[in-house]
Parts: sequence; C-alpha cells; structure tokens
Amino acid sequence: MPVSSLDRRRFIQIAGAGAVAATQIGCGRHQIALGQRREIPTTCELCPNKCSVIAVVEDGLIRKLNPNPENPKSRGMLCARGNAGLLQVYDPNRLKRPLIRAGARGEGKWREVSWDEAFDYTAQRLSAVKEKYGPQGVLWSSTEAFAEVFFKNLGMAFGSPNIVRHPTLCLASVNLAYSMTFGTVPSFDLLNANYVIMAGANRFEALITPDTMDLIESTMNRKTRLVCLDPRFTVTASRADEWYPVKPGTDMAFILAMLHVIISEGRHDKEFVANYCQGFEQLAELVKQYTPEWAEKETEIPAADIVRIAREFSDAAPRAVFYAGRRSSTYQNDFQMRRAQAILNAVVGNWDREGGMVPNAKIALGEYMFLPWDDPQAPRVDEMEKNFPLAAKGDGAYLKLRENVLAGSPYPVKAWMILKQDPLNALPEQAKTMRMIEQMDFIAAIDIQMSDTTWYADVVFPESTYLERLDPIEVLSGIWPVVVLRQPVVKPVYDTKPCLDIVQGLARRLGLQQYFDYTIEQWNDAAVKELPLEMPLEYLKKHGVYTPPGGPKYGATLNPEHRFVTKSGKIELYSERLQEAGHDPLPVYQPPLGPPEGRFRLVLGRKAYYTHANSTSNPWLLDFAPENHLSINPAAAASVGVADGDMVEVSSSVGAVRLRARLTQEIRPDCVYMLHGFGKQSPWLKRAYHRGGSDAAILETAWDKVSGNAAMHETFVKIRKV
Amino acid sequence: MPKIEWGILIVNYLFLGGLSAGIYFIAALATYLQEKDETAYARIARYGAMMAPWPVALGSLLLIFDLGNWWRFYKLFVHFRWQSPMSIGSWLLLLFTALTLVNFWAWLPEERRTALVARLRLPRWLDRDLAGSRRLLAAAGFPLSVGVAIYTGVLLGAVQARPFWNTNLVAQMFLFSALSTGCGVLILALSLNRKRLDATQLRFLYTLDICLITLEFFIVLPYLLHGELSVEAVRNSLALILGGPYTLVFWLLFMGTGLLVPLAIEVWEIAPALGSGAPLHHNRRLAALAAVLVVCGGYLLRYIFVYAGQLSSFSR
Amino acid sequence: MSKSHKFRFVISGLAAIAVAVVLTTAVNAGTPQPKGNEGKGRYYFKQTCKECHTKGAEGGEVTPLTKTTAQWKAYFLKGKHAGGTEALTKIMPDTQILDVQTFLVNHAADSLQPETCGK
Amino acid sequence: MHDKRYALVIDSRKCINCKACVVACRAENQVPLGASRDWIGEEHRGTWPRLLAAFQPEQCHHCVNPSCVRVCPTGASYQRDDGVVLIKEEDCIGCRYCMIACPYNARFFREDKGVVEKCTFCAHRVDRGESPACVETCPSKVRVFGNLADPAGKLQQLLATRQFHVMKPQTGNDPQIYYLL
Repeated sequence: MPVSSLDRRRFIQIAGAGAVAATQIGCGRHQIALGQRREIPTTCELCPNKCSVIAVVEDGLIRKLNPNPENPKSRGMLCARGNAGLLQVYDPNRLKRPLIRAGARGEGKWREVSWDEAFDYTAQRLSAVKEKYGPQGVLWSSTEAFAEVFFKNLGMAFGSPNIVRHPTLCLASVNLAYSMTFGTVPSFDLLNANYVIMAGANRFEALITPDTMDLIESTMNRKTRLVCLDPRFTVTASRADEWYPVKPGTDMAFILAMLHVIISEGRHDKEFVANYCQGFEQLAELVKQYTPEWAEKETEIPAADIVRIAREFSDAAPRAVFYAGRRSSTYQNDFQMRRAQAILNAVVGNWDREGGMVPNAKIALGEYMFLPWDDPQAPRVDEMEKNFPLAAKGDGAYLKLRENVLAGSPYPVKAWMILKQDPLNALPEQAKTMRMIEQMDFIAAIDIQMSDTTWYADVVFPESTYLERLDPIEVLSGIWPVVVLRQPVVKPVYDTKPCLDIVQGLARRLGLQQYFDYTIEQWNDAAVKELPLEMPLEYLKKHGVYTPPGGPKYGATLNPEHRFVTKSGKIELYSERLQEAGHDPLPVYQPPLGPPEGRFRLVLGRKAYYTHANSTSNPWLLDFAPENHLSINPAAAASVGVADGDMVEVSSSVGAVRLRARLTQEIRPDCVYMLHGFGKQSPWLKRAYHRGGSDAAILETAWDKVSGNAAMHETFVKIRKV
Repeated sequence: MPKIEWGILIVNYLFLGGLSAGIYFIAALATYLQEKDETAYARIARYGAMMAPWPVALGSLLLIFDLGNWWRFYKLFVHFRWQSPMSIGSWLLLLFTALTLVNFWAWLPEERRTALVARLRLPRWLDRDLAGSRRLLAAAGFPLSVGVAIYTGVLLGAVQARPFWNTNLVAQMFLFSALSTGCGVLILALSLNRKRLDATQLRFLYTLDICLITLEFFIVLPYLLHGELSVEAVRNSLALILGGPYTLVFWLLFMGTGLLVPLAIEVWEIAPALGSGAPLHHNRRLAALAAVLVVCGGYLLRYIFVYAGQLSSFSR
Repeated sequence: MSKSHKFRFVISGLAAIAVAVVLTTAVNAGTPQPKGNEGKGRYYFKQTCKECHTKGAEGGEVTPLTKTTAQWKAYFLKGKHAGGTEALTKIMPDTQILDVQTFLVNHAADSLQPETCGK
Repeated sequence: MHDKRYALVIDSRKCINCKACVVACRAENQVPLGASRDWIGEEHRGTWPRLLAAFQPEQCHHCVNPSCVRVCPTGASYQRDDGVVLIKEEDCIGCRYCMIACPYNARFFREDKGVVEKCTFCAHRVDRGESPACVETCPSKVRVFGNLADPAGKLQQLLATRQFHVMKPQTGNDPQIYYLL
C-alpha cells in the first residue's frame, strides 16, 4: 500500500507565517495601486544552481515564483525550494535590522541598532584586532554568492590573507582532480550520453541543473543506460538500470578495474590517447595489477559485472561518462579517486564530444576596474603552500585553517567576519568550531536569518533577501552557458541592505573606501558592455537571462593545436606536478578502513527539500521531513537492539546526537545515514529549532590529503537505544 | 490511509435521527392498529408521540454544528439535488421533524397544551385539538419515518468510494436497527413506568423487536457473506471488522451484547406467552436491560460503520 | 625630454636592469615565481595591455594563456614589446611591470590553475 | 462532446519525489500551512538488496462522473464544461460529504474558512492560457496537461502510443489523470 509521508488532510495551525503574514506585512509598508500585477524575471538563490525565475508581484507582494523557460540551464523548472523562496522575504523570524549582542555570547540577548552604529562598532573592533594582531588576525569566511566578491575584496583590501571560501567543504577534490588532469573542470553531457555511471552521486535527490533533468529525460526514454554505485538505495539507484551497493570507499577499485579491462582488451580510444594524453604507458603498467577479480573482493561487485560494464562503457564511448558527482570529499584519498574517474573518462575519448565530457563554454563579461590593493604581509594561517601546494590558494582549506586558528599557529586569529555561512553546521566536529568561536575576540555575520553561527556573533548585519536586491550579473558556466541577472522584485521589507552596501559601510569606516567607490549599477554596466546585445542591461532586466544563440557546441578543443592548461599542455594521465608535490602521480588504490566491531560508517547525502543547513525552517518545506532520522538496516538495528521509531544516541569520538531510528531496507547493513541540516540551536529558526540532530556534531575531522577538502565518510558511529 | 472526517457528532446524528424515526414508526403503528375503534396500544402511541421529536431535533442540531460553516446550513434548503442523499435527507428530515412536532401536539393533553400556549405566548390558534387527526398523522409518518431511517443508511451506502459502505444492505440494516432502537426506547419507557407493567403493550413491543432484531441479524449476515464473496476491495474493507481494528467492538459489543443478548432476553420474556398464552415473565429490570442493550447496539452499529467505512478504500 | 623625465628614464632603466638580474637569477634557479602583486598586475594588464591586445584590435589578442611560464619569463627578461621593437618600460611605468609579469606568469598556459566553486 | 476536456497525463517513472509540484501549488493557491492539494504517493518494497521505490504524483482526478459533485447537497461542488471540478466557496457548508465520497482523498477541510478545498487544475491560470503550477514547475516534466478533446493534441498522442492506467477505475468515476506505464 502506498505510504504518503505527508499528512495532508487537516492542516496544522502554525502561528504566523506564510501568505497570511505576507499580506499583513505588505499592506503596511507599500503604497501600491491595488490590482497591479507584474512579472519580474530574476535569479533564484535557494541553492547554488541559480535557476531563472519569474516573480509574480501583485500589489507589491510576491505571490508566486514561476520558472523562467528562457534559461536552458534550469530548463524551465523550479524545485520545491525555489518555489518556497518567497517565504524568505515574509519569514517573521528573519533578520530585520542590525543587531549588537547585549548579553553573553549565545545568550540570545540583542540590541537593535542603527546601521551607523553597527558599522562604527564593527570597524572599531576590527581595527582593535588589527592593531594588536595585524590584519591577518581577521578571518573572512564566505559561501558562494553573486556578491561574495565584494566581501572577499573587503577582506583582502583590509590586508588579511585569511580569506576562506567554501570549496574545501564542497567540491575542492573534484575540481582539483579534473583541473590537474584536463586543466579545467568539464560538464557532463547527460542529455546525449548513452551510458552513465554514477558512483555516490545522487542526482535524483540532490538536484543539479541541467544534469538532473537531462538524466531523467535520457534514462526514462530508455536511451541511456544508468549504472549506479551507492551504499544506499537512493532515488537515483531506484531509477538506474543497474545498482550496486558498493562497499563504501572502494569506488576507486571499481574504476581501476574498469581501466584494467579497457586497456588490457585494447578498448581505449587509441587515437585520442595518442594525440591528447600523456602518461598512458605508465597508466597501463599501473592498472595491470587491478584485475576485476581483485576488485570484486574490494568492492563486493561481481567481477563479471565489472568486466561487462567496462566493455559496455567503452563500446558506448564517446557517448559514455563516468559522472564526477558533486559532493564534498568522502575519504582522505578522494582526490585520487576523482583522478581515476577523470582518467577513465579520458582514455575512452569522451572529451569534448556530444554525450561525453565537455569543457565549459565561456561568455566573457566585462569588469569594473576598481583600484587594486597591496598584497597581505603575512602568509595564510592555513599554510596552504606547505600543506596543499597544489590546491586553489585563494579558497583556503577550512579544516586545516580551524586547526591552526585553534592552535594559534603560526599566529593568532582573533576576529571572524562571516558572509552567508553557518560553519557550526557546515564543518565536521561542531565542538571544535565552537571552540574557534569562543577564542575569537570579535565575530560579525552577514546573513538573512539567525543561523546557529550567527547566533554566536557579536554584530549581525541583516542582508536583503535575493528577491529584494540587485546583485552582480553573473555567467553560469556549462555546456550551454548563460548570463543571469538577479534584480529586486520588491523593495526590502525590513531595514536590510545588500552585501555591497554593507561592505561599503564598513570600508568607509575602515578607511578603504577608495577600493569600493562604485555602485552595483556601475559594476553591472561594466559587466554587460561586451555582450552582443544592443541594450544588454535592458534586455536582462526584461528577460532575466541571456542565452547565446546556437546551443551547445562540441569539439572546440579537439585539434592538435589546442593546449590544455596543464604542465605538459596535454591531458595528464600521469602528473609530474603530483609527483613533485610528493603525491601519487597516478591513482594508486588504498583500501578504506572498515568499521570496527559494533560501529557503523556514517554516510551523508542531500535531499533537495533543503539546501545544506539553511532551509529547514521554511514552513512550505519542513513538513517533507520535519526532523532527520537515523536510517539503519533492520539487520543492523537488530544487532544493536533498536526498533523502528526508537530514540537512539549516535556517537562518535567527537560528539553525540539523539535521533529517532528509521529502519529501512534501503541502506547497507554496515552504514547508517542521516539527513543534514537539522538539530538547530538558534531559537530564531523557529520551525527547525531542536528538531533532529546535526551531523556536524558527530562527524570527525578528516580531509583529503591533496586538496584539503573535508572528508565526510570517515566517521564510525556507535548506536545506542536511549 | 484515509482519515476520519466524520466523527462522533455524525455518529450521534445518524443514531438520533434513526431513533426518532424508529420511535415514530412504532408509535404510529400502535396508533394505527385498532381494537374496537380504539387505539390498540394507546400508551405506546402517546409515549412515542411525546418522545419522537427530540432526538431528531437534537441530531439535526449536531449535524449543523458539525458543518464547517453552520450558519450556511440554510443553503441545504435553497437547493434540492436529487442525486445527493444528503440533500434528499435534509428535506426528509425537515418534513419528518415537522410531522413529529404536529403529532406531539396532537397527543398533548389539552390542559398541558393550553398551559404551554399561554406560557410560551404562542398564537391562540395553535391551541387546537388535533386528536381526530392522529391516525392520519400516523399514516403520514410511515413513509417519512422509514424514509429518514433508511436515509441514514443510504447516506453512507451511496458512497462508492468506500467499499465498506457501498451496498444496499447498509440501508436496510440501518432501517431495522433504527426501528429496533425505537422499540427499545419504548420498552424502556414502559418498563420505567412505576405504576404497572402493561403486559399487552409490552408483548406487542417485544414481539415487534424480536422481529426487527431478527431481520437486522439476517441482514448483517448476508452483508458479511456477500462482502466476503465480493471483489477484493470489499473483502479488504471487511477485514476492518473481521480481524481489524473494529473486530472486537463489532462482534462482542454489537453482535453480542447489542443484538443477540437482548434478543435472548426478549425471547425469554415472552416465552411463557408463546405456547400457552400465559403471562410474561414481567421482569422489569431485564426489560430495561434489554432495551438499553438494544439502544447501545444501535449506537455501536453507527459508530462502527461511520468509522470503519471511512477507513475503507480502493487500493489502486 | 625634461629633467624629471630623464631622471625617471634613468631610474627605470636601472630598475629594469635590476629586474632583469633578478629574473635571470630566477630563471636560472628553476621555478621560483616573480614576487610582484598579482592583483595589481591583473589591473594594469587589463588597463594598459588590453587596450590594444584584444581580439580584432591592433595588437591581437593576448591573454596569460598565450604563453607558457618559461615563455613569459623569457619575454620579461627581454623586456621588449611590439615584436621586440620597443622597451616595455615605454608602455608601462616600470613599477607596474613586475606586477604584470607576476600576473601573467601565475596564469600562464602551463601554470597550475585549479578551478574553484563559484568565483 | 465538449470541445474542451482538460486532463493530465503523468509519466510516474520520471517522478523523483522532489516535491516541487507540491510547493508550487502551495504558493500559487495559498494553500494553508501543512495542507496540500497535490502530493506524491510513495511505494517502497523489497528486501535488501532487491528493492523498489516508486513515486506517483496525485491530486484531484477531475473525474467525468465526479462522486464529490454528485453527493454535494448544495451544489457548491460543480463541474465546468471543460471538465474541471471546482468548489464554490460561498456555497460550501463544510459538511465534508464530498471528502468522504472522493475515492482519491483529494480534498481536505480548511478549518480557518470552514470549507473544503482541492486542486482546481489551476483554472485561473489555465483560463489565462497558462498551464497549472504543478505542471509548469516540474523538473522532470512528469505531468503533461492538455485538452483531451483535441484529437491532434499531445494527450491523445501520448495515450495512443503508450500504455496507461487510471487509479481506482472500479468506482465508475472515470478519472481523468492517466498514468503512463
């Protein structure tokens, strides 16, 4: 019998939010002629996909967000979060005006202040830290956003080397592995591929545009064969033609065995390899040892299937891809696993071919030329040069950075500026992040809601939500790139400001105004001036998105003249740079540690009802999963005496959370799973407050050795009924 | 899984509507049957006339208060929709309630009537003797009371989305159950009369009730048999009372103490009179017990059907 | 040429020699990167060089990817512009040359430029 | 035969249970918090590692013989000529008979207004020439909305070339959501 997870019949009366609140707020503030209906195109900000939306505004109130079909990346869709985005604007619990902490940190006593006071106070506290510890004593951390550039620039102009961005909690290992192989990170043409292998990527639950839509289209039209490797029976697994509950951490053995079959049977694209790749001989030599029979023991995938999949994959090439996936590192050798993927893709010659792996096309935007500043005097506190010499230095390495800040080495960092980020939930080992917060003399956060981390700030700057502000114009890269505009569809409902205004307010008081003497309009004017449009800005305001004509193009790099942005100028199967840095120049397999007796591997994933840890308080979304559970196989649950619905304590070496157990056949018995984004401690996140548990509290600190990316599957937990 | 939308108020309403219909029907029968140009069972007729209006009036109020917008209930009488059992039922209820009130008036002793008119400052023309119309009112009551009683079952039985209900046997079941509860209330009224037990009238009610309970029993049985031999959805829905959440209340409380036990008591009561025409056992307590059990059984039947029916549905 | 100009010319000449010496050492030593300000270099490159070095313009398109690290190092060692006909110092104040060089070398065709998420 | 008969064809295999349709409907129709006019039915079965998970978008089926309309005592529930089943809020007395009569449990009771509510096929949008919000927003384009009476329309085309089933046909309601197999 179908079980609906949703209790629809009688609605639960929850005080205050939604359309009712919208009506109340809107009527008070804006004098707009009744009956006026406008449709304003803009760009979503509920997740990193940045889909194009059309806001329907009636009487000054946002009534509905519709998908904008003009954007070929979002393919005329808007997901649950995108549809729920308008409640960000009308959330009665959002940040409404600047706040300065009045009680002890975390006590929740705030004083509403003017913007001037917030700026003055922050500038004074930052200057004090700078005086005592130097500009490097201030850490600037941010998550990806169109306006992130302003915040980052303020940190750099301030003189701090310690700008830490989100990639080492995100895709750093993928990006680095593909960059080191191809000189760039390509997209995967899932719409036209005939054979797709996904390992650990859950494209049908964690949505990525256009990949999700393309893959469902191509697989469900029985055109594309989808092979899925995942320790959980995800929605992606349920839609795959073949699913293998691979032993966690052994994906690389599977890939290497595929390479073994393909190369030993001469199934690789010999011409492509000869013309575009270097290091094939060393690769062939390396993978000789990785037989399918060996891989079967590692992965628990039958050798015969590995052989068959390798043959089918190479037969389908170039319309065959081993999908890179989009997640943070799983294990400490994640970079090497990603390299193995990249190499597998390279040798079957799917590079820059329809249905293959395609380098992202570019659209050049103009730049507003602001004055450059001096380089920082101090080295980075995370010592990127020493620890991760190959990684993207401007991003930093978050976990290593936290270690060094806590150790006060090589120097003290005593103030923390945070943009749109919730490190308490985003980083493993919450207790350590809390210690980092505690050792800060000063913390200021720019956010739209009172996240757990913002709760511990000394000053809170309320940013206008994405529907209330003009952001820098951006290019969304891809096989078919687009230019998108995010423009305000309503005036700010509360006393909030966009990021640039906040940055400028601070810059003025820090004596850095000369680096920010432009408006967002000037910035955007400069950005669009080279677009092949007559009135580019007007066009974008009207359409929200500019799509270059002609559609996807393939094969631009497939000429012998083309130089890949690698050391050799070729696709580097074998990497000298890796060798120089002391890493394996070719991916060498290391078996993962198995769970000790009585413990389970904690595996993580995302579901697109929520973006990371930041939309669980949205009333239109929360009822899809009002709290997170511990998913555990019944056989495993029986071994620890846990029944469905029992409250359990999930503990690791760094912490414990309490959750209800949900017994499910859809997970390997040696793994347990919990959804991210729960266990909120900020009371202002009213609906999410104290629901479920935060995975950050129990994840242990571990990172990928090459990229510094947080490794999220290295934690073994104990389960105890309470 | 569907949820319960119609709750205890509706159970009460279906029960009370049926109860009034039953009382009225029995009383009308008592009025209509004559011996030597006299009403054969005058006390039953009078008790019935006095009691019949109130359950249905209360039930209708409950129905109205169960509405999401009770002040819009007048809309029921702005429209007539012949396909909607509820629309037909509303009109039936309206007519029936009016009839019970007129009948009440016709059976009210003169001095009380006059006093009531004076106390309530009713128009003087109301103070009129309608005793002569009692047989006419009784005759008019047969179709209306049967209509109301059967409608409470049709209301459920007409819903093809609920396999538990979707058989015409539900309407008959509710009809006989309604008449039986009416009988039960009248037995109770007679047995509570301190003066004396009127053997003739009581035997009339016992006999009638034994017939009604037997009829009801032989509708419940085919309901179960037919259901078990019917399509999958109906079989599945019967599982609610044959091994599901309502099994105990159905078999033990309804079939057992609500149907068979009172039947047994009543048979025992009139047993001496069966062969020889000897007097009844005349056990006042047993009579009251049987009556209460019959009434409770009728209530439980509606409870079981309203709740279990809503939980039943087609699976695909 | 005015006195101050002459003075600046001399100084820039000296600076160029100094830079050249430093660079020669650098190239000879192997891989050390120039220690200018990359951000400023980018700014000057866009402000000055991109005037002529864009697609269709008189100088033809030049980007950091136009040359490899070694080629850029050699180019700046030579310090000649416009097909070797003109000193770089005529185009750009000498103080900026090191910055531009740093930018170009750091982003040369064979440099390590891992991509990131967002910008 | 009317020249318009709106209906939905749903390719459930494409449904990934992302709930975009549910939230789009909530926003478009200002559905009260906690309630939904459309939802995703889920089916999970099997034993590790042989498993199945299937999803089925559901909402009002806008039946040809809508039992909800039949049982409504006031005529608040009615059907338009184009097949769309609607509720006149001002005529709804809140008796909830229609909810009980609906084989699909597609209706819910709105306590703040005391009336019954359900999917309208976004009639207000459709009348403007747009598609229902759930149809428009769907990432995998599971739902195809259109005019069944149009012999050359996309619905007839799909139904002519694909196998399909409808839910609970035994009720005789003749539901107008066609699920492709």
